[in-house]
Amino acid sequence: MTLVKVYVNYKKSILNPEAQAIHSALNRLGYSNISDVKLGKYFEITVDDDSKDIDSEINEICDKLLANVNMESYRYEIVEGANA
Amino acid sequence: MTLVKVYVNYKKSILNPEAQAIHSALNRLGYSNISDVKLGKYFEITVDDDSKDIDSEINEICDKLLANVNMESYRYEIVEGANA
Amino acid sequence: MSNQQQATPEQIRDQKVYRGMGLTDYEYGLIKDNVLHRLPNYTEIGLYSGMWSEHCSYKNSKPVLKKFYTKGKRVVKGPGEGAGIIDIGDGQGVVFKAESHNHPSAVEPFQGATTGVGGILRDIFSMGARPIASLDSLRFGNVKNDADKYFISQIVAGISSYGNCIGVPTVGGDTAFDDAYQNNPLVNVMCVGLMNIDNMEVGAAAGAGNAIIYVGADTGRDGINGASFASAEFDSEHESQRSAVQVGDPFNEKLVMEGCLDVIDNHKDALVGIQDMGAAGLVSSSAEMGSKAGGNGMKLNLDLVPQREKGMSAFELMLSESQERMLLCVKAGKEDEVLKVFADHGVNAVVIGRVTDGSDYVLEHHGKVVANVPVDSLSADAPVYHRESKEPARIDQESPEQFDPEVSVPTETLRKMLSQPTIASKENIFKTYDTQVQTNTVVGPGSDAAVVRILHKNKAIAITTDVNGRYLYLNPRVGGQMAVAEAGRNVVASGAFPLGITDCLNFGNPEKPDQFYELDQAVMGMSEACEKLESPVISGNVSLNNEFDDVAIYPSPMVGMVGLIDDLKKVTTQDLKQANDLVYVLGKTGDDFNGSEIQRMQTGKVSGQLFNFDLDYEVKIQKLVQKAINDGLLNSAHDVSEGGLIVSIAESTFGNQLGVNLVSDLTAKQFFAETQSRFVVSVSEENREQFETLVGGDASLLGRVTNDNHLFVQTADSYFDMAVDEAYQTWKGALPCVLK
Amino acid sequence: MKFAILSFPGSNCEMDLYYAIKDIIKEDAELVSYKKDSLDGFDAVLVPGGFSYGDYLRSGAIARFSPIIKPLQKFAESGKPVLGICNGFQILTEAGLLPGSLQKNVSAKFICEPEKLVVNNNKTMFSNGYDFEQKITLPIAHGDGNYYADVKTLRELEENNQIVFKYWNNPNGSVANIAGIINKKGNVLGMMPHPERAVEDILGSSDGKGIFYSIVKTIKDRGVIYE
Ligand SMILES: Nc1ncnc2c1ncn2[C@@H]1O[C@H](COP(=O)(O)OP(=O)(O)O)[C@@H](O)[C@H]1O
Ligand SMILES: [Mg+2]
Repeated sequence: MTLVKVYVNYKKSILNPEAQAIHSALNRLGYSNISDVKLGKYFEITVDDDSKDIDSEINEICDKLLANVNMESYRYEIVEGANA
Repeated sequence: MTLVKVYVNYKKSILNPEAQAIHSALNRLGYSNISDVKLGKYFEITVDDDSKDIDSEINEICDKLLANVNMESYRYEIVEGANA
Repeated sequence: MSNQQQATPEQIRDQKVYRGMGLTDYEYGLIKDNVLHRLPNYTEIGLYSGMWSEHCSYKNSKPVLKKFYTKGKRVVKGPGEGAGIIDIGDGQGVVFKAESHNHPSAVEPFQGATTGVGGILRDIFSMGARPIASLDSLRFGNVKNDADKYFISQIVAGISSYGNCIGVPTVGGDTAFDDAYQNNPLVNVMCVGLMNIDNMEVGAAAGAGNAIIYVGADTGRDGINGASFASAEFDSEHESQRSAVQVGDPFNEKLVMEGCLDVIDNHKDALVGIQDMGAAGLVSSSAEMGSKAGGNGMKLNLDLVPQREKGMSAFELMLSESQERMLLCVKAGKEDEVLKVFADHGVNAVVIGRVTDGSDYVLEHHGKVVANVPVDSLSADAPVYHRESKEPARIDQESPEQFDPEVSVPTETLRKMLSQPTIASKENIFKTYDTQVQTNTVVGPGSDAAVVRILHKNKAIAITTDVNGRYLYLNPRVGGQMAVAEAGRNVVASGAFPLGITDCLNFGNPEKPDQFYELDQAVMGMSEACEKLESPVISGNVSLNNEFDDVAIYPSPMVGMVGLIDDLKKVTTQDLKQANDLVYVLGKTGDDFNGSEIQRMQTGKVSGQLFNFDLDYEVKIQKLVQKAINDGLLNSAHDVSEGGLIVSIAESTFGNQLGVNLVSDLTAKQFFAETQSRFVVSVSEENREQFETLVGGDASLLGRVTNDNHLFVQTADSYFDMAVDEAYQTWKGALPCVLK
Repeated sequence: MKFAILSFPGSNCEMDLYYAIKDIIKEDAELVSYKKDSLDGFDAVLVPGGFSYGDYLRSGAIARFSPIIKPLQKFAESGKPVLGICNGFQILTEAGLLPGSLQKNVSAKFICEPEKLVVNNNKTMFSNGYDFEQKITLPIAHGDGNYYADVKTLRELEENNQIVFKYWNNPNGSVANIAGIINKKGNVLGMMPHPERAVEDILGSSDGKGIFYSIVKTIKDRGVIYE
C-alpha cells in the first residue's frame, strides 16, 4: 500500500470564481486580515504495492484525469507504506 | 504575511460521489492497482501579519465556513513568513 | 504573447510581428499607409488584430450576410446590434440571437461551453431584455472514441453549469453526431429575451463629456487575443494556444445582469448606451460604441480598469477576453446614480473614460498615450474581402441516382435506426439542464419546438434550432433552404407561425474558394426559404475556419427560429393523445435517400446528389398545418426529419405510450426516406371530415391510434411490428449506452 | 396573510414563488432582500431555490451568513412556518435550522425531471392538504440534492416522523429516499423538489399547490398572528 497525496491548483492567470467568492465572504464576515484565498483539490490515492513505476503512473493519472492541464497544475507526494 | 494551508476532507463514513466517480473512472482506464481515492478541498490562505491569534482565527473560519462539520473534517498547517 | 517583450514599431514592421497576431501584410499596409500614415505601435497593432479579425469585423462574411432576407413588418431591430428584436404585440418584443463557441470548446470544452452561454446572455440583456430561454445546438463526432465522449460530457456539463446557475431555462436545442465533427465539435447557443420595446437600448456612446463605465469582473490575462484565435484554423498542434482559456463565472454574470436590467428599467435617463464585452474585450466594445454613435471620439484611462493581475500591459488590458464584463455610456453628471445601482447589486463598476469631441480613439496608460487611432478605422472601416467562390468538385461529380437502402427485415432496420446517436433520445443531455426555472416552460425539450409562455398573456413563443449538415454537404444551397424549412416545420408543428430566425454560420476556411462557395450558397438558400416562410433573419453569428488538419466540417448553418402562438389553446405537441384518433401523413414521400440517416447508417457516409426540394410545396404544407391547428383539428403534430416517416411515427407513440395500427402503400424502404415537407398528425374522429376537406390530396390516412402499446405498420411490401415500449427503450437507452 | 420570499445574490426561483403565491394561491407576498434585518409583519417565510453565491464552496454555505438569517432564526423559533425549497433547503441545513446536509447527486450530474413523491407525513402545517401516502409529482432540478444524515440523526428523524416527503424512485442517492424533512418543532420544512413549479396544469402539474394551501390553512385556522 502506498499513499499518494495529490494537490491540484489553478494556474496563475486563471480566474477562480469560487476562491473569490470565499475570499469576499471572509472579508464580509470581518476577517479583514485575510488578503488572499486560493482553492484547489486535494486527493489521497491508495495504490497497491504491485505497482511498478508509481511516479509515471501518478503523472499519467493527473494529466489524464485529476487535473485539467489547460487550467490547472498539480504536484504530489508519495507517502510510502502509509495508511490513509 | 502568513500562509495557512487548510485541508478539508469528508469524514470516514461519508460516501463522496465525486471521489467514487473518479475511482471507477481510473479503474476503467486500466489503473486496477488503485484501491482508494479520496477527494477533498485544499485552501491556501494568506493572512496579514497583524493577526493576533492565528490558530483561533483559522479554527473559527474552518468551523464556520470552510468545512461543514456535519460531514467534513479539516486540518491545517501554518507556513510562517511564506510566500504563496 | 503576453510574455513577449513588446516590439518597437520598427520591429513590428521589419519582423512582421503582426502576422503572429493574425494580420496580413496587406492589412498592415492599410493601417500604416491609409489609416495612420505612420508606423503603428505594439498596442495599436494589437487593437487592429482584434478588431479586424473575422470575429469582430466579419470581413470575409459581410458581403455574404448582405444577401439575407431581413425585412418584415414585425421587425423592430434587424441584424447589426447585439441582438435583433421582433414585435409580438402588447408593447413587448422578443430579442434573440445565437453565438458559436466552437474553437474555445475544442481547446477547453467545459469552459468553452460555459463562456459561450455567458456571452450570448450578455448580448440579450444588453438590448434591455430579460433572457427567458436558451437552446443549444451541438455537433459531435459519432461517439466512436474517448475523445468524442470527453467532448460531449464536458460541453454538456459546461452548458448545464452556466445556464442552471444563472436561472435561464435551457428549453431545447438539437444534437447530431457525425465523423465530420470529430475534432471540431460545434457549440452554438441561442438565447431569447423578452422586453418592453420602450426599453430598447443600443450600443452607442455619444455626447462629448459623457462617461464610459466599466462594469463587472476584473480584467485578467485570460483569452488574450481570443478573437483572432477564434478565427484561426486548428491543426494537431493547437496545444500551444491553450493560454486562451477563459473561465465562466455564472454567479457574477447573474449579478451583472440584474444590475444592468435595473439601470435599463429604472435609470433610463442616465443611460446613453450599453454593450457587452465579448470578443476582443474592451477594445471591441468601446470602439464599436464609439463608432456607432458617429461624430465622437473616446478617451480611456487604462489605469482605472479593474485588474485581477499585476503588471498588465495596455495590449493585454485591451484584448483580454475576461468574461462577465459590460461597458456603459452614461450621461455626464449621472455617473454616481448608476454606480450606486451596481454597488447595490454587488457589482464592481468604475468610470474609465469619457466620450470626446473629434473622432480619435485615445488610450492612456501610466500617464502616457499608448494608442491614438481614428475610431472608425477600428470598426466601421475594417477591410472587407470579396472572396472567390468555386463549386467543390465533389458536388458536380456526384451521381443523381438515389441510394437504395437495404431493408429486408423492416423491424430490425427500425430498431437499428432508433439507436443511432443522431436519432436516439437526447434526454441524457437535456435532463442535466434546468428546463423550467422562471416557470413559463409549457413544452420543454422532447417535442418539436420548445414552447415558452408569455407571463400574464394568452400567448407563447415556440423556439427551435435545426440544421442538417449532410444535406448542405451534398448541396449547400438546397441544404440551406432545408435548414430553414425544418425549423419552420418544428415551430409550425407546435402551434406557432414563424416570426424570424437567427443563425450561426459554421463553415470552413473562406479563403478556399470551394469552402467560400458553401458559405455563399448556403446563405442564399437560407435567405430564399426565409422570404418564402416570411421569417426574416434578425441576428446571427459567423464561425469560420472550422477545419482540422485541413479537412472542413460539413457546412452547418444552424438556424434558430422563433414563432408566435397567439392563443395558448393552440399549443400542440408531437405525442399521440388518445386511442382511435386517425393518423395521417401530410405531404408526399419519394425515394429520397442521398444524405439520409439510413445512407450513413448503412454505408458510413453520405454521397450522391441531394434529393429535390420544392420550397413552394413546403410553404403550402406548413400553411395547411397552421390552418388545421388554428381550426382546432389536430391532436398532435410532428414533423418528419432525420430517419424518415417511421421514426416520426415511433416518436409520436412514445410520450403517452400509445400504439398505432397503420396501413400504407409506401414500401418499407420509403418509410426511411427523408423527403421534406411532411408531418405526422393525429385527428379525432369528429374532426375527420373537416380535416380531410381542408387538406385534400395532400394527406394520406394511415390508420388509427390504439391503446395496445403496439407499433404496427403494414407497408406495400412488408411490415413493421414492434412493442412501443421496446421501441421506446431502444431509443431512450441508446445514448446513455454509447456514452458510458 | 403575507408571505416573505427571501432573495439572496444568486437566488433564481424567487419570482417563480412570487407568482405562484400571488397569481395562483392568491395571497400577499413580498420579496425580502438578504440584507434586511427584520421579518416583522410576515406570516410565513419562503426560502427560494437557485444558486446563492454561485453555490461556491458548498450549496448554501455562504448565504447563511447573510443579515437576514438572524431574523429568520428568530422567526423560526416563534413557531411560524418557514419553507426552504432546493437551494433554500440547503441554506436551512447550513444555517442549522434543519439537520443533515445535501451532497452532490450520486450521478455527480445536475438532474431536472418530474419526480413521483410519497407524502410520508400529512400531519404538518405544510402537508395537511394531502392524504397520507398520497403520491404527488413535483419537478426536481438540482445538482446537490443527495440528503445525508448520520445514523443517529436519521433514527431521530424517523422516530419523530420528521420525514415529510419521500422519493418513489430515488433520483439522487438521498438516505432513506428523503425528499423533504421538517424540524422537530414542526414549523421548518426543507425539500429539494419545487412545488412552485407545479401549480398550473399548463406547466405539467398542479400537485404543488397543496403545500402552499396547507400553510395558508394552518395560519388561517390559527386565527392569530403572534409576535
Ligand atoms: N442539446 C440539446 N439541448 C436541449 N434539448 C435538446 C438537445 N438536443 C435535442 N434536444 C431536444 O430533443 C428533442 C428532439 O430533438 P431533434 O431530434 O433535434 O428534434 P427535431 O428533429 O424535431 O428538430 C427536441 O425537443 C430538442 O429540443
Ligand atoms: Mg421535429
